[in-house]
Amino acid sequence: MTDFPDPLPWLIVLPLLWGTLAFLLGPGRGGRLAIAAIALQGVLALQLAGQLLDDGSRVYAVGGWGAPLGIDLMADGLAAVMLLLTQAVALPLAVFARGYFAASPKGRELFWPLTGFLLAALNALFVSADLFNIYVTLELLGLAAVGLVAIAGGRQPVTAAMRYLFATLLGSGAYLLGVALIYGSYGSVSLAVLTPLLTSEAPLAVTLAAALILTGLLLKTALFPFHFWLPPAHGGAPAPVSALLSALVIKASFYLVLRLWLELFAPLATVAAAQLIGALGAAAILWGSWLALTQTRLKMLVAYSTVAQVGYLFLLFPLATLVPLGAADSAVQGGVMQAVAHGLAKAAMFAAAGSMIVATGRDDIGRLGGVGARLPLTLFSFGLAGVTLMGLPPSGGFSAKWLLLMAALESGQWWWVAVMIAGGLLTAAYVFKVLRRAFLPVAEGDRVTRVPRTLEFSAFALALAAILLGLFGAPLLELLAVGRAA
Amino acid sequence: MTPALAFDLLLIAALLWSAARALTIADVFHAVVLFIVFGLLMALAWARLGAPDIALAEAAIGAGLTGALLLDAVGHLRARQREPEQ
Amino acid sequence: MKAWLTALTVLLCSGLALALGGAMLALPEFAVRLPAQVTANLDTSGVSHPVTAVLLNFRGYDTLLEVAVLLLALLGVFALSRHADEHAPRATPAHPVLQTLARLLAPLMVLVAGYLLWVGAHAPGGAFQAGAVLAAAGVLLRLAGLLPAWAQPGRLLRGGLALGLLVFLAVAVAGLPQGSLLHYPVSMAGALILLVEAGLTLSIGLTLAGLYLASAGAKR
Amino acid sequence: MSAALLYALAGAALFAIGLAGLLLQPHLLRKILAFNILGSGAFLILVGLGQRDGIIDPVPQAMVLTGIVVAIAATALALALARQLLDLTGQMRLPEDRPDTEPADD
Repeated sequence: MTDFPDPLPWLIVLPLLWGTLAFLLGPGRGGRLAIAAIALQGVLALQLAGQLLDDGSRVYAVGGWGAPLGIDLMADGLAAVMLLLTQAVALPLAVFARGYFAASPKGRELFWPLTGFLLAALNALFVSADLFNIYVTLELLGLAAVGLVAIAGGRQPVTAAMRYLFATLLGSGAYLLGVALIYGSYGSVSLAVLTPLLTSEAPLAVTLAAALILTGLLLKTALFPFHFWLPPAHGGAPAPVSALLSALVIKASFYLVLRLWLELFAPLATVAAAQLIGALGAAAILWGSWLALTQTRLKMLVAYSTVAQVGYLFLLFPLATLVPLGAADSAVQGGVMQAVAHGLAKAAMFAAAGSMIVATGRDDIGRLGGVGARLPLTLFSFGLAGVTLMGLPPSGGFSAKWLLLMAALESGQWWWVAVMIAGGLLTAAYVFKVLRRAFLPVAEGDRVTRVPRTLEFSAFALALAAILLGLFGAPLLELLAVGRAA
Repeated sequence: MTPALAFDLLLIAALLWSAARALTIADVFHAVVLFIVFGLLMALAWARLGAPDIALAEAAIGAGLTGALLLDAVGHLRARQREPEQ
Repeated sequence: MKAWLTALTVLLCSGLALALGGAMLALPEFAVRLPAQVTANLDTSGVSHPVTAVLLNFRGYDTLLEVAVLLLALLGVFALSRHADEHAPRATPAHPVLQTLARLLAPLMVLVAGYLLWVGAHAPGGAFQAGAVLAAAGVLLRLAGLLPAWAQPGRLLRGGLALGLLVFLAVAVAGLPQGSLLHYPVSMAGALILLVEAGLTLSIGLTLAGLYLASAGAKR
Repeated sequence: MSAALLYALAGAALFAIGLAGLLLQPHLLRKILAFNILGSGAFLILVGLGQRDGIIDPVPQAMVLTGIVVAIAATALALALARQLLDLTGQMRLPEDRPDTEPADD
């Protein structure tokens, strides 16, 4: 593995570097640099995925020490899928953000440096194989996200950022305590060292640690009933920030829950715990969709939709725990596919919502009249993203829900199917609520201005990607299988 | 009981007391002062645990700088509360 | 209802403490023991103080990310103070005794910071403690009214804030051709760590001081 | 029982005290104090349990140094937000009303 440059370390160094340079350049600068660098990161992520498909998963010893003394990075198929998703969402969003902040400059001063650090944290988190190092990446991610929510100022966003900060700090506090207990039990924080040590006869401290770590991460993922902080934070931030947070940031803690549940904590997993997580997911789907339907502000509707869609992610746990192997595999594939499909679609939806808000000058679903006539591409993107969220063919959302469905039937847990269908119907209801309004003529006294074309096209690119994922998702599932025990 | 154990128990009691009081005492300024005391006691605890690096950092950052930030925030809060409502 | 909820929370937190305590008293022998490994590799780490060796060499990657966290927090504080009411941030005249004291102490503190930085290679101390002392000097000067609050940092100041992270990144990347990120050749490890620590001391000092000067010191 | 284990037990109590404070105290400054106490508890457990056999372990010590710097970064950001909230609302507490009914300010 002597490719030069090696993509793995550069995926972390590059965003740190351009984030810092953007800060050096001064307030509001660095957009063009960011777009070029994220494109390069995308190439690196593809290169890494290619390496993994050829040679299998890889371990990277930072500083050459190797675990447990040093810190190891580990890239397998799951990590590579998340890396690809991150760069694929970030690139169109960066293009979108440049246009958005040109039209609506509130909060643009520090957007690029904070985004650089956010992406570095995401990339570092996905490849970390060390529990304490993951803690540091979680803090980097959390503080970057909170900073981004607050950049525009104003009563509602600052309140939301404060709430979000306490939630994320409480989550990482619980996580850190868990890490302390694990180090205190075994004397290491390396995942590779710990995995063979942790058996079903683990001491009580380790069981407590697993509970604390997973609860902290669920709080950061905003799984019902821990969702209270998410809608105001995602609904109150500037649109490019909302998109980054909904599409990527909550996926990071979900990814950790998934990885730890399937690997390190697998010997401790019980059917009861898995059913509980699934039940919370089901509650999130129904409650989040219902609240989305009752919102009057467009971005709040999209934010509550995130609460609901997060629920689908967690349906994979009852479907993958202590069930026949085939069902477990398709459950994991479905869950990861849902993470990718929702990432693309929700980024598209927030971007489209941002364009509509710029065009109408207000965040009000009741005043969207005329958007259909003046911004057809944006509305089309919103609709396409909605198709993915509803889970209609041929979208990526359909593939995800289909895989979850198969897993539910194969493992004889039909009740999750009912939840998925109900969620799909509610999703259709809130998406059509927006579309119906947007097709009405402009209300008297309102006006709808045009928005820069980059705004429209970047949202469309994301929405289209979410659909194409359904048609060409097979290579992604092939990549996902790299490094997973068959 | 050895003197070292007695010292440890006393220090731990003081740590728990200052932490609990900092969170329950009515006046915010007193709460911050108690928190700074808590930070200094933590520095002592680190020294007892054979961690002089942490003791130094805790005294300078945990008690000192955090304390300065908190005290300033309290001052800001009080100045604000003296102003008439907007 | 409210009192009931409070009682429940207190009960649950006490339960957690008891469960944690019980679990701590029933731990098995360590399966892995790192202190011996740290000692065994100390000779090739470039420093002789174990904590510094872990912080800047064995687990230097954590520290790299942590420096980013610190800079990030300052960015957040800047983003917020930019929206603060536009009260002119100016130094208030302090008591002359305090001013004299600050004038005397600040240079001394800079010296102490330099000493802590140097001594970190083989004894307790290092960039974080040195940076904290440097920051304390800044806070003291601010309290004495000798240093203006930072409304927005100029180019030079931004450079100083970013320097530590940039030096660290450069050293990290320089290790790539030799094998991996943050790989130090044994012969140069000591010098590289000192270089990183010097950059960090300046940036950590500025950043920690900035956390105070940008928000706390801004309005009086 | 070693002294280190004693401090780890104290850490458990501090974590619980901090957790209760973070959940129950409405005042933002106290929530920030509570978060710091909670963090200190976790740090004590990390070092205390790591040294429960009486051998000084520099690895968790270095981790705690990292943690202390992260904690002050978070504290400074939290204080900046709290001050901003004070300027905007005249209060240093989070509004009680449900977040989804808060009016938009534009």
